[in-house]
Amino acid sequence: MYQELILEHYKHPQGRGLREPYDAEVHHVNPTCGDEVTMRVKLGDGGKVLDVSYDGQGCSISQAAASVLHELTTGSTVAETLSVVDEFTRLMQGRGQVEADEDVLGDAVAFAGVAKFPARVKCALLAWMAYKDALVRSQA
Amino acid sequence: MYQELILEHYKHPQGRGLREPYDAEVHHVNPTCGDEVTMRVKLGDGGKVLDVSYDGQGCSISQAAASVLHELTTGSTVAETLSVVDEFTRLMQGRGQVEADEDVLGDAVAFAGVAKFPARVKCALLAWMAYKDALVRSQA
Amino acid sequence: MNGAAPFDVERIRKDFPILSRELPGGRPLVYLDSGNSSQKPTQVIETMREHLAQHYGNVGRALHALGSESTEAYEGARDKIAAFIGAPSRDEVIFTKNASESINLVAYAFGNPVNTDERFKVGPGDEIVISEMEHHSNIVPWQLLAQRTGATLRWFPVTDEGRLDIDRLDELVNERTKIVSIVHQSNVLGTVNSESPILARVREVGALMMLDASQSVPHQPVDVAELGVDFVAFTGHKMVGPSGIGVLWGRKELLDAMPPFLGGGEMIEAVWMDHSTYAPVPHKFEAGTPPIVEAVGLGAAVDYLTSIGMEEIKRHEKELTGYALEALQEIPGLRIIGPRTVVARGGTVSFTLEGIHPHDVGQILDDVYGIAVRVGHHCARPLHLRFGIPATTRASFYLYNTTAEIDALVRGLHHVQKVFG
Amino acid sequence: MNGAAPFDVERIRKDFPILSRELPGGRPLVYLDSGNSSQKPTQVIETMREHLAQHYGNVGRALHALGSESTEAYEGARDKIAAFIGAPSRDEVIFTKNASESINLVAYAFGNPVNTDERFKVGPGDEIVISEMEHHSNIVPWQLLAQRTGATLRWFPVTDEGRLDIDRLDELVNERTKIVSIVHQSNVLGTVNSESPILARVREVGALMMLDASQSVPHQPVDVAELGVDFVAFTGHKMVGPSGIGVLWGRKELLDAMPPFLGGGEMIEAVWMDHSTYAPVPHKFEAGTPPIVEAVGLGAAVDYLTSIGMEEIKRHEKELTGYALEALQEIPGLRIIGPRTVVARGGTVSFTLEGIHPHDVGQILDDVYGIAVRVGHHCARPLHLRFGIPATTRASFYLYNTTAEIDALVRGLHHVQKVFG
Ligand SMILES: Cc1ncc(COP(=O)(O)O)c(C=O)c1O
Ligand SMILES: Cc1ncc(COP(=O)(O)O)c(C=O)c1O
Repeated sequence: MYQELILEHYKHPQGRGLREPYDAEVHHVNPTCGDEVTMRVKLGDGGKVLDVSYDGQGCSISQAAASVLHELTTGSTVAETLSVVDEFTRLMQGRGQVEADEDVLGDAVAFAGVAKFPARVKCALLAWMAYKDALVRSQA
Repeated sequence: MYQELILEHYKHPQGRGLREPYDAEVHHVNPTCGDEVTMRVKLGDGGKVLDVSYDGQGCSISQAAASVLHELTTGSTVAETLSVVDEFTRLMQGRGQVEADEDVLGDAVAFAGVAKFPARVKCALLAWMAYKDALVRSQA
Repeated sequence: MNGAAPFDVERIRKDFPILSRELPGGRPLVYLDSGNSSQKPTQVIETMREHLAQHYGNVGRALHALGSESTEAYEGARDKIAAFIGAPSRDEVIFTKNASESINLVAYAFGNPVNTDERFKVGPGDEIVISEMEHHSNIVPWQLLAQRTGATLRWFPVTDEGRLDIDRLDELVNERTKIVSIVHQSNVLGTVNSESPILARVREVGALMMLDASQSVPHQPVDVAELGVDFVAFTGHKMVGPSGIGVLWGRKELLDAMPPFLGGGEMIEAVWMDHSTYAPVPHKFEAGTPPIVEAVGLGAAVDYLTSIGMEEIKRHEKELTGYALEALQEIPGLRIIGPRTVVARGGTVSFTLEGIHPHDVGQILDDVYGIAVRVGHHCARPLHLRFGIPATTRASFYLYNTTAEIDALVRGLHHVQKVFG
Repeated sequence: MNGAAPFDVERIRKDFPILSRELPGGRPLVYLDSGNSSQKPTQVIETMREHLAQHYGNVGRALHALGSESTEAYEGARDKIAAFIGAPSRDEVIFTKNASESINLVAYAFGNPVNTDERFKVGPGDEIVISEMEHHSNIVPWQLLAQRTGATLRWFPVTDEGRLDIDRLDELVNERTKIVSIVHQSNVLGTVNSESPILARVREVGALMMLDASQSVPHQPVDVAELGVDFVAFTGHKMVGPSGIGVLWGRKELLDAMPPFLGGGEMIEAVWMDHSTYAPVPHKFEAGTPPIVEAVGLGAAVDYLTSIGMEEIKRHEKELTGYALEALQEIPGLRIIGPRTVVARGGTVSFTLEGIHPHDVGQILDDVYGIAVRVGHHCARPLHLRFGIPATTRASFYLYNTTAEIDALVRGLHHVQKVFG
């Protein structure tokens, strides 16, 4: 489960830190294990995701997920990132039975092993749920 | 458990029926199985038990016990009958591990087999507990 | 059903080790007390043994291999039970310790001052409706609720034939009614109640409805969605499952609206010293370490019943019941308490023998022939009061019983009459 | 003790089949999560299997041979447990489904409008006292009680060393206090609390006192009469017994004075439609079919523990704890949460590793070495908030653990630090 890529992102998080400007900020907590993430989203013309900035604390899975998410979303369109969110969620909730679509997920495919550990799925999803929430609020 | 003697007393109860005169009357019920007994005691001089009369309904064990009790107590002294009550109670609560004292118990020894059936012990004791209660009230 | 092998009672009996046991004194066992509690097949016993010996860990809390194996087995059992009763969602299946706890859980949801949902508010003037044929477990929780809150407890009477008397339905269930809780199949009479006329009235007045399905889920296909009621309770030990496990099914929307019952580990979302938030259902109602191995055993029980087929089981029991009703009615002085035909009734036959107390009947059947029946009021004392009798003898059948066992019962009863003749 | 063979951990390990199991990937199992739930010896597993396969019947209600065998085994288990905890009377031992139910049972006895006993009356102005080191199961039931009745919940703080801070005892426990409920041994810190100073104050003000002994009864001799408190709760699955069974011990006089909790079969004396009378304790609090086979299994567990000797078990765990405390404190960045010496503490050691989240610690220990520890807040979130940490890693020891397993843990932790280094 601790893929090299996950550890890399955990030790060297990409795009970490909360930045200005932003359209919406959300704070999500996983009450059972205390993992937290604060996330800001800045959208541009044509549904472009200009920046996803974040801060948080928690286990390597939850923190690396936020870093990977930053990489996969920044610079894409909202529509594109939503299909990544959907595919990632499907993978995570598949109890290890679901085949990951590498084309859609890119680096996030490294989390496939997490799906076999129901207790850790929430960690992997924390940042992604926060992102989805932030998108909704940005567009509201 | 269904000794001939028990069946005999059940089919041909001795001294059944409520009689006058009496010093005390009690009504005891076994709520779990609905067995009932009404019992009257008449005492005489020198602690003599002049009459024990009763009526009731229930299983053969509870009804035969009342009949045997009538025989064993009528004509004895209160003190003598109390030692029978004690011995009978000890036998019944002994979970089948207690040796019965035939000299004290007389015919009541036929109930020894009941002690192995916790659910039936209450049936066998019903009349005896009623008798003890009636004695207390007679002397009060 | 399920493309299973044809129903073969002799093959089924081999699955239940206790049935080939000898009782002290060399008596064979004739087990006619499944309405009280059923026996367990090797498939259930071995699943439990195997889980205890090789996979046990606490559920929910542990990340490690054993914890995951146990959690998967426990939550997998929930999936199986949800499928077995046609629950629209697995989250509607709550594990309790028995049917009694399931009913109490619902009763305690009412009249809790903390809860503001109108449907669960109960006070003086409000009414709770049960029936005269209920098991104590579907009477006492409602009595306690009435006592705590000042509400009024009312009940459907029972006809001489042992059917629910719903003549005064519209008066009994009215605008003041908060909940109606009725047994699905009586554990004394065998009567199977039709919930639909009552449910229609319950919906009219905006009340809730619960079914005590402790005696139906083990013996016939039960689909909670089809039933349409709000809560259904049943218990593991009567359906070839272990002791120590019961089930409450409830509509998710209602379970969500109910206050927690037992507080503790596993039922929380977050805890501070001065307040807590609660986990979503079903976990909100499963405080503390649940009956893990028992749930796993119940899952195996449901697999076993499904492999035989609930329709097949029902058919087999109907045959036995018809056979028994006929044979028993030929015994002079025997009076059946409950329906005398197989229509809308299950395989539970209670009766009295003139002049002989049920305790004596049961004792002699057991002592002499190893026939296990239940005697007494079967936790339904008010029903016995209704019929003016302190007790009955009850024979109850299950998938593993045979007509030969009913023959043995009949012979036994003749002997009882001879002893007391 | 008991003239038993000298304590031989290798021999004991052979009694627990799961300990020689291989985990997927060929990992051996290193089970250091007994504080969460303990493993079961063959003696317990086989007793349960045998009962299910050869002796099962419902208890209390049945007169027949199987019913008597089951009843004797079930009530015999009560005798064993009463003896194990030094209960003055067997009737003071109530079987529940887990420790959480035991605590809820007592909490629900308070503030019940039906009950007129002064000691159980609770309303606004009254106080309930717990502590900051409680398991959620000894927090939430009291929060729910406070919410239902308007009473105030208060608590003892915890010192930096992980000890109960009773400096303000006289103020915290006062004339308004109705009950004090405290953990006997903390499931996070390992701290063993001395109940006597608190109990003395409780008696002064006329309140009641409960001990949550879920973590002490499995690990040391506990004598309820000696403790002198009013209620003691514990749970079967942590003491080599099955899931689905817990115990409440209470003083008979108090149990008699308490209102019933769950209503149903077996807890009654007589039932009419409009009211009931109740059975004497313990049955008053055991509604419905109890966890029969689970009680029998717990009886076997108690026999097993007694055959080893509770003093011996305590001594062995103390050795392990001393060994672990020393070894763990040599790991750089490791901080023990709780007492750092073996004085007045049990074999539960919780810690943090600087810069590494416990979830990662636990996962790698399990994935790579098959070491089962627990990570998270261990159902004691307020205690973790007190120490300003979201979670800890917890190793907990039992009679079957070895110093070699602690060595494996230490090696594993070094590896974890390398992965995240
Ligand atoms: C201290 C303490 N109290 C109470 C409990 C609750 O026990 P159970 O989960 O069996 O209800 C536990 C264990 O989980 C515990 O460690
Ligand atoms: C109709 C009915 N309801 C409820 C119950 C209670 O089930 P349990 O004893 O498992 O709580 C029973 C069985 O005893 C029953 O037959």
